[in-house]
Amino acid sequence: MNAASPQLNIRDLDVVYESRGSAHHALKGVSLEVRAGEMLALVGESGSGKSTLGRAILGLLPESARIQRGSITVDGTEIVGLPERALRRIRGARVALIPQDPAHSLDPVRTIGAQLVEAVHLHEPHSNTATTRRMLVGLLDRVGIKEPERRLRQYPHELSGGMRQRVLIAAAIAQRPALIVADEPTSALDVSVQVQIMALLAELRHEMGTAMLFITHDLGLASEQADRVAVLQHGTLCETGETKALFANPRTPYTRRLLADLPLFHEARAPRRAEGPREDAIVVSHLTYAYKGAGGRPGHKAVRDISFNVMAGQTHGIVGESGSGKTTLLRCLLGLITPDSGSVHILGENPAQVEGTAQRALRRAVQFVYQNPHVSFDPRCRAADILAEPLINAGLHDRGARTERIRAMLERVQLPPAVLERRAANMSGGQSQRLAIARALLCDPKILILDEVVSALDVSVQAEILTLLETLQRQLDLTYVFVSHDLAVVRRIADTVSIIRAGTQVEHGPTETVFSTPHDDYTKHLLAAIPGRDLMRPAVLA
Amino acid sequence: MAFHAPAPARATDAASPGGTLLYLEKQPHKNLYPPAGGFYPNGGILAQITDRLTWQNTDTLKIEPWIATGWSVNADSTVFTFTLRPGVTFSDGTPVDAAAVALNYDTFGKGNRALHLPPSEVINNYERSEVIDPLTVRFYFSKPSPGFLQGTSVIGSGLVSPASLRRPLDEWGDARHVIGSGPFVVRDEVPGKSVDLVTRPDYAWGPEQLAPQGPSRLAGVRIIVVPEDSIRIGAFIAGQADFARAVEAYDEEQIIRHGDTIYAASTRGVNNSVVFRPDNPLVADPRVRLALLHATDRPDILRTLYSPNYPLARSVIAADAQGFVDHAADLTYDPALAGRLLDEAGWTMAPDGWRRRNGVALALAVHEALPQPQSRSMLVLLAQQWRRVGVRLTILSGSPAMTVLDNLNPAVTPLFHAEVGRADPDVIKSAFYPTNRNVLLQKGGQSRHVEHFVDPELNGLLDQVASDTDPATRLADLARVQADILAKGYSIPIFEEPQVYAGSARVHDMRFEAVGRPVFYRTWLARP
Amino acid sequence: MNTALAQWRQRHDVTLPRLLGVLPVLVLVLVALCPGLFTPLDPLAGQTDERLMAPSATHWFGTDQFGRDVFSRIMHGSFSTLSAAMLAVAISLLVAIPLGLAAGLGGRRLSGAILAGADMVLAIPELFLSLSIITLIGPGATHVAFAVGISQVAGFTRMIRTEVVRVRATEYVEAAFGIGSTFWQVVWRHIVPNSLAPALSLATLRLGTAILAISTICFLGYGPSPPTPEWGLMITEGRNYLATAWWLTTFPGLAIIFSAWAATLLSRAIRMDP
Amino acid sequence: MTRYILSRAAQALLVLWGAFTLSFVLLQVMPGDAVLIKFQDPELGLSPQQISDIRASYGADESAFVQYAHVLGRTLAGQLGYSIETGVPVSRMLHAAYPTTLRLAVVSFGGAIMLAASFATAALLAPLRPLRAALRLVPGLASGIPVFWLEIVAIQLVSFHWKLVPVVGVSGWAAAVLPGLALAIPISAPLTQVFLSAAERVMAQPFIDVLRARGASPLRILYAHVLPNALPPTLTISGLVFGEILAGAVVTETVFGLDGLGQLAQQAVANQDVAVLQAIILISVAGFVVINFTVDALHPLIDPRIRRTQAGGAA
Ligand SMILES: Nc1ncnc2c1ncn2[C@@H]1O[C@H](COP(=O)(O)OP(=O)(O)OP(=O)(O)O)[C@@H](O)[C@H]1O
Ligand SMILES: Nc1ncnc2c1ncn2[C@@H]1O[C@H](COP(=O)(O)OP(=O)(O)OP(=O)(O)O)[C@@H](O)[C@H]1O
Ligand SMILES: [Mg+2]
Ligand SMILES: [Mg+2]
Repeated sequence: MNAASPQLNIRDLDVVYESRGSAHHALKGVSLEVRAGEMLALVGESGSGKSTLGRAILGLLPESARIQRGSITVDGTEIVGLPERALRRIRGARVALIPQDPAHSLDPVRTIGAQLVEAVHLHEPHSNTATTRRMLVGLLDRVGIKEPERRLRQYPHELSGGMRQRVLIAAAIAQRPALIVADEPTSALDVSVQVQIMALLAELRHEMGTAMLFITHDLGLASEQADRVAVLQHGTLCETGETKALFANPRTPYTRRLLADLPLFHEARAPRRAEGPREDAIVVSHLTYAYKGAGGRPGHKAVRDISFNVMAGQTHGIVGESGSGKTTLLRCLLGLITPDSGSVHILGENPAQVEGTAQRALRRAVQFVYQNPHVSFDPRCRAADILAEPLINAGLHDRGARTERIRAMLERVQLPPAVLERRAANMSGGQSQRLAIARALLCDPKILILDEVVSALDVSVQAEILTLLETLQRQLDLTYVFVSHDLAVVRRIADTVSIIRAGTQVEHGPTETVFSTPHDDYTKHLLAAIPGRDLMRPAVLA
Repeated sequence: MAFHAPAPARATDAASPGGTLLYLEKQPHKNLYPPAGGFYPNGGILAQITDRLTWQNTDTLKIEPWIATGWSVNADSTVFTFTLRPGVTFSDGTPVDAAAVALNYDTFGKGNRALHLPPSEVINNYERSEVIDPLTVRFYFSKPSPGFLQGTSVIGSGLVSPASLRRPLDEWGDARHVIGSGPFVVRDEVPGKSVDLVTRPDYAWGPEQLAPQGPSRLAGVRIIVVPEDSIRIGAFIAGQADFARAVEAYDEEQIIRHGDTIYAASTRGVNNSVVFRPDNPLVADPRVRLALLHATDRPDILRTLYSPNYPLARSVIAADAQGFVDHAADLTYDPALAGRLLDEAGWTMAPDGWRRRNGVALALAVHEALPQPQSRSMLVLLAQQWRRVGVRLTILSGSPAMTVLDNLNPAVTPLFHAEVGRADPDVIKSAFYPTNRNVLLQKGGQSRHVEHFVDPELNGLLDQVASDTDPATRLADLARVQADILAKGYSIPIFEEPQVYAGSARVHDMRFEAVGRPVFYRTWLARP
Repeated sequence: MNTALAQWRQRHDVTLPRLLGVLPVLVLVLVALCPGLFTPLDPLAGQTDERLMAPSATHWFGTDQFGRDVFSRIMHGSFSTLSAAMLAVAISLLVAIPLGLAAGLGGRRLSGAILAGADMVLAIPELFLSLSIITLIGPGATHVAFAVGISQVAGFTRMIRTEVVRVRATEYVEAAFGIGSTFWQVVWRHIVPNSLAPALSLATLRLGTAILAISTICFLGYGPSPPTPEWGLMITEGRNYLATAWWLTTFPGLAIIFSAWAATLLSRAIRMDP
Repeated sequence: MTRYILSRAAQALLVLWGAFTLSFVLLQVMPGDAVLIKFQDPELGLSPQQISDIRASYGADESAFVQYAHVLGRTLAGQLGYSIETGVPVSRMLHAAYPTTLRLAVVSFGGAIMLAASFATAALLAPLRPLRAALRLVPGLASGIPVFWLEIVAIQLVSFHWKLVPVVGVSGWAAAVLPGLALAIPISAPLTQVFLSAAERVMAQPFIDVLRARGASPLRILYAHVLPNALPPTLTISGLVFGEILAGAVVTETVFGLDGLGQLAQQAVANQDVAVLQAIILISVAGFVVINFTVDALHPLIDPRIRRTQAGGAA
């Protein structure tokens, strides 16, 4: 293996997707190379062609894609135009893939062992199963899985997300490939797990001298991990360079904008002093809720003894890892479920106890915005129908008056009137999130409850939505409850914050205080795991 | 004889004993109580497993000895004495003696309430039996019963062992319960599907016409029920069977072309006809019935659907039946006459091409009769013809159960597609008499739906036919019955119904009894 | 050029595959409604001197034992088959929609009772059920449609309930409650349309099943009476001539296959919904 | 777990009872009754008095409720009564008939599985997208083929024209081959459709891509991964397939003249032979219940994810 010669060499690659007569040029003249032991981070917005490039390297482009031009060599072998049979010998052996979503990347009905054995036998058909299993035990141990023998007999659903990703990594390195393509390997994982996985990848890379193409949309992560960074925009490579240099001194406006949109680049929200004494819009005290187990027995306690207040006109952030109980807490706030003990008071009322008209009035005053706006709209309805519904519910039956209000609201959330005729499915993520906000605002709410509303969005769109939310809050004097697993985002938008772990609130207070002087170990751990902390405005992090 | 004579056996394939003949039946047997033998599948089995007192010669229609070696009849046909052949046994070993024969006829003559066994339709006015000695038996009748002697030769009078006669009607559905003295014995049965007959090796009492009298040369007969015409005939032609019943006219040519033989045995009974139920007001007027008779282009029906084996009917009964009178002149196709008669009866042609009276359309319905050859096609064609004179005929279909019920209701079915085969003048009574088959649905039969229709004149004539002792008077009365039925337009006789069978080239010496049931007793199979 | 049309196409998502999927059914419906357009010959009156003629230029599909034109009988028969199938599906929908909605929206008791009933009926093979119903109400075209329709009710009910339950659990229904809609508003605006749309698409699929079931029952002899041209009945009547006149059975069979397939295509086309 | 089994068994019994009652009601309200129909046949020449005597002796004049109680009691005691049409005990008729249907079912089910498997393989692995799309339409077309028509044509060609297999005078498995294979074609269609759409859902999952990225061949992916994943949804239609086979048996046995349960059912319907029809409905419902129960029991063996939930659900 020659360290000087690139393990991956892409020259002038053009990929076109053809469907129904129209063609989409997904990659235009991309050239890059990755050397042994090097990690190249490929960053760019959603749809810029990152995954297309990754698939092209593995020779796994869908049938509708055509490589128009260019060449890809992996470890000296030309991939473009290679027959399927020969490609199969290269895949897994010389170039391996670490997929994005560990939850769905393992066959659910076969044991971990069977799948790993298969991965080995695909390339070493004559090797003996017992020897292979022994080898695999060592391998699992290497990727940090405890009790490897037992794990081999288990099924994927019996493993946590982080463990599954480790198994997938084990499968990828089993053949000691020359190149690993990792397509967003950690974006489905919690931050703390993400840190561990990235550390593991770095170790393995150094140990085995493997070249790695690391695809990510997270500039922070790229800045921490990669040797070099390549920025992709609409299928064109607009900038490549050493990580440090690139982040310190971005050359193209596109890269500069990407960096500027990073929430890390914003200062923490300064605690706004309320003018005059303001009331608490939300009071949560000693809230506990357990989902019912089988046969009505009390099951898992999803929320335990949580208390906080939110002052009217302020934003309360709730941070926690997946499954920590954030959504459960919100469902209690909305009165969709009744807490087992403790109480919730919203605008002076207990949402679990009001009924009939009062309940509907309270519901209208407390609006919920979902993480995935697409599924929160009736797929049959056009935007116009969606926006009309809350107005009709409020008794506004005059069509003209409705159109008037809807137009005004579109302006407010900065949507073009043309979207009125479209269905949500035909809108971009940012547009449909704006639509969801517009629908909520048409109810004249006092409080907006926002559950991971920006998590699925690209940084730049994320930045726009956050700005919009801030503007609206100021204009309409709204109170927000903002749930996110992204500390940087919470830091930007929230006045006060609750850190939740396994249903318990470990820390609670003004954002600035919690971020600068965390008391709890878990909070400290979370803060330490924020990818790209180096990029954070130094003034804020003490 | 009305069937194509089978090719004479060639010297080369000399009668080789053995082999099981595969016989494809159209319908499964229902009940083997001998009086139910009129139903072809029942009769097809009973003809092989039971013997009768007498045999009706198929050429001369004379009654010849069989189990009875001789008989005498008193002058007014009220006392019949039979002398039995010695040494005859049922297949369960019990002798066929006077006592057994007397028990048979007591049951057939009077029925058995306790066992649900109904009386036989061929035995009229039966009073009692008397055992004179073990081989002589005498029967007494309350009224003259001239038809009785012929009645002893029909399948419905097959002799069965006393053990069988003790069974309730239900159990006669299982062929294995029926013990006869015939040349074959039931070995096995799959209900509704197949019956296996094996030859009785000690059989030695066949009728004279079928001599020699020893056991059958076949090892057995396997009767397989294949209701579907296309499969029955297709399988037969494909060489999967030796013999098949109910060959339709359209298949005859195919079979002959294939080198097999068509047997068309006459049934010598009441012709295949469409009869009216005058209880239904639509057909209560004789003019309407006669109009429809003349609206029927019978030659066209025969030409379209049937073959030369189906002679055009010239009276109510077949031309080779006893007492036949040629009425061809009364059965003409004359649509103009039909139109006039209908006009006279008040059924005028409406602009839409259908006849109406007081706003009511002349719309009739009839059920397809499954046992009749091409019943449905025949009726469809009839409907086509009647349509030309403005009469609507609907062909009803439905489950057999519905059919039975509908056919008992003249309001639903003003027409009925009928045929009865039996080589005796009594047959006409069987068909028309209210307490027999009652094809016209007169009051006094089993239908509860008949309101008023009854024809005492016709019934009187039928009674006389059944009790005339002098053969000449009897035939004269029979002539009057035919004239009466046709004059009143009760029936539209279409054709003389044959039973058409197909036999492969292997089958030799095939015989039929007087009404066209196959007799396998003499048959043998050439080695393939 | 024709922007209005283009807009309409865009709005209703009319694409070539969809049009192609609808086409066979349109042809069928046209044939069923005006068979006279396709054949001048009388399906009922035959020329007995032209019987059992092989397919030719004058008789495209040949003639039957009465000299009736088989093509004309098939064209005229499409009405009986299609209308019966549509009637059957309509009947089952008519009964199943309220039941399915009740089972999906109602309380545990109601829903449990409806489902248990549906399960009982579902356990009986559909053909047995429809044959029993036919024996009960007697043969005839409408009766067959009724029998087939009723025996499909249980399946439809279950399916509609599943859809209702699915829609009920979606976030957009939760969201609709969140913006202050009442229960019945949500049911009417969101649950009914969204759960019935897939049900209707499946209903068109069941149209094919119904066509088959109906022709099977007619084949068994419980359908309309002759001389009505009905495809299943034509097969029954023609099968005896299969060896000598293959066209009597072949073409009605192909007609059944075509229409069942057309129903499948239609349901596919409908299912491509947003 | 035992609780789960008990509740399933109770549910099964409820379904059986419901189907029994439903069939009784259906058959009870039919016009006339089998006794009447049978003895009113003019060929028997019975007088109305005789008929009503016979009816009384069969208990056909009792009230519907008394009859229901009687029939239910008798059935619970394991007795299926007598066929009114033939007078033979129903159990004997069933005993004679079931082997034919069983053989037919085995051949057609086996044939359908083989057909579906080979067809699905072709439709999933065919080289060109238009070819795959075209193949994908075939099951829809096949499910539209009327069984009776297919069988009539098959008999004519295979048995009569090519003389490959006889259709009369054969028994046992030989008699089941042609009808079974003919029935297999429409039976395989829903199996193929469900399997194909399940397989396509599986193939759209990321783990398939991961397998391809490891160098697994399409055939291997199909058999080692797609098949076990797509099997559970396919299994859930087993009950439906069973029903289709029974319904197919009615038609097939009628067309081929086989003496199985289907033929028995069709005759029982025709003759309103209540006892026979009820017994057959009961058997088919029992079969349906047993099959669904078995499928449910098999599910966790195929899909390990269900093992946990079920264990959890029963704990
Ligand atoms: N199978 C396909 N057919 C047609 N177009 C496709 C296909 N796959 C991707 N595209 C298009 O190609 C472009 C690049 O897609 P790609 O998946 O490579 O983007 P990406 O950078 O990985 O985005 P993300 O961050 O959302 O994963 C997008 O505009 C996408 O819509
Ligand atoms: N309907 C439910 N029934 C039983 N348990 C549930 C239910 N919904 C959630 N849980 C459990 O309750 C816990 C908290 O879930 P919750 O959805 O509130 O987490 P979350 O913080 O919103 O997670 P995420 O970030 O993944 O959305 C989890 O362990 C989850 O498995
Ligand atoms: Mg991607
Ligand atoms: Mg959540």
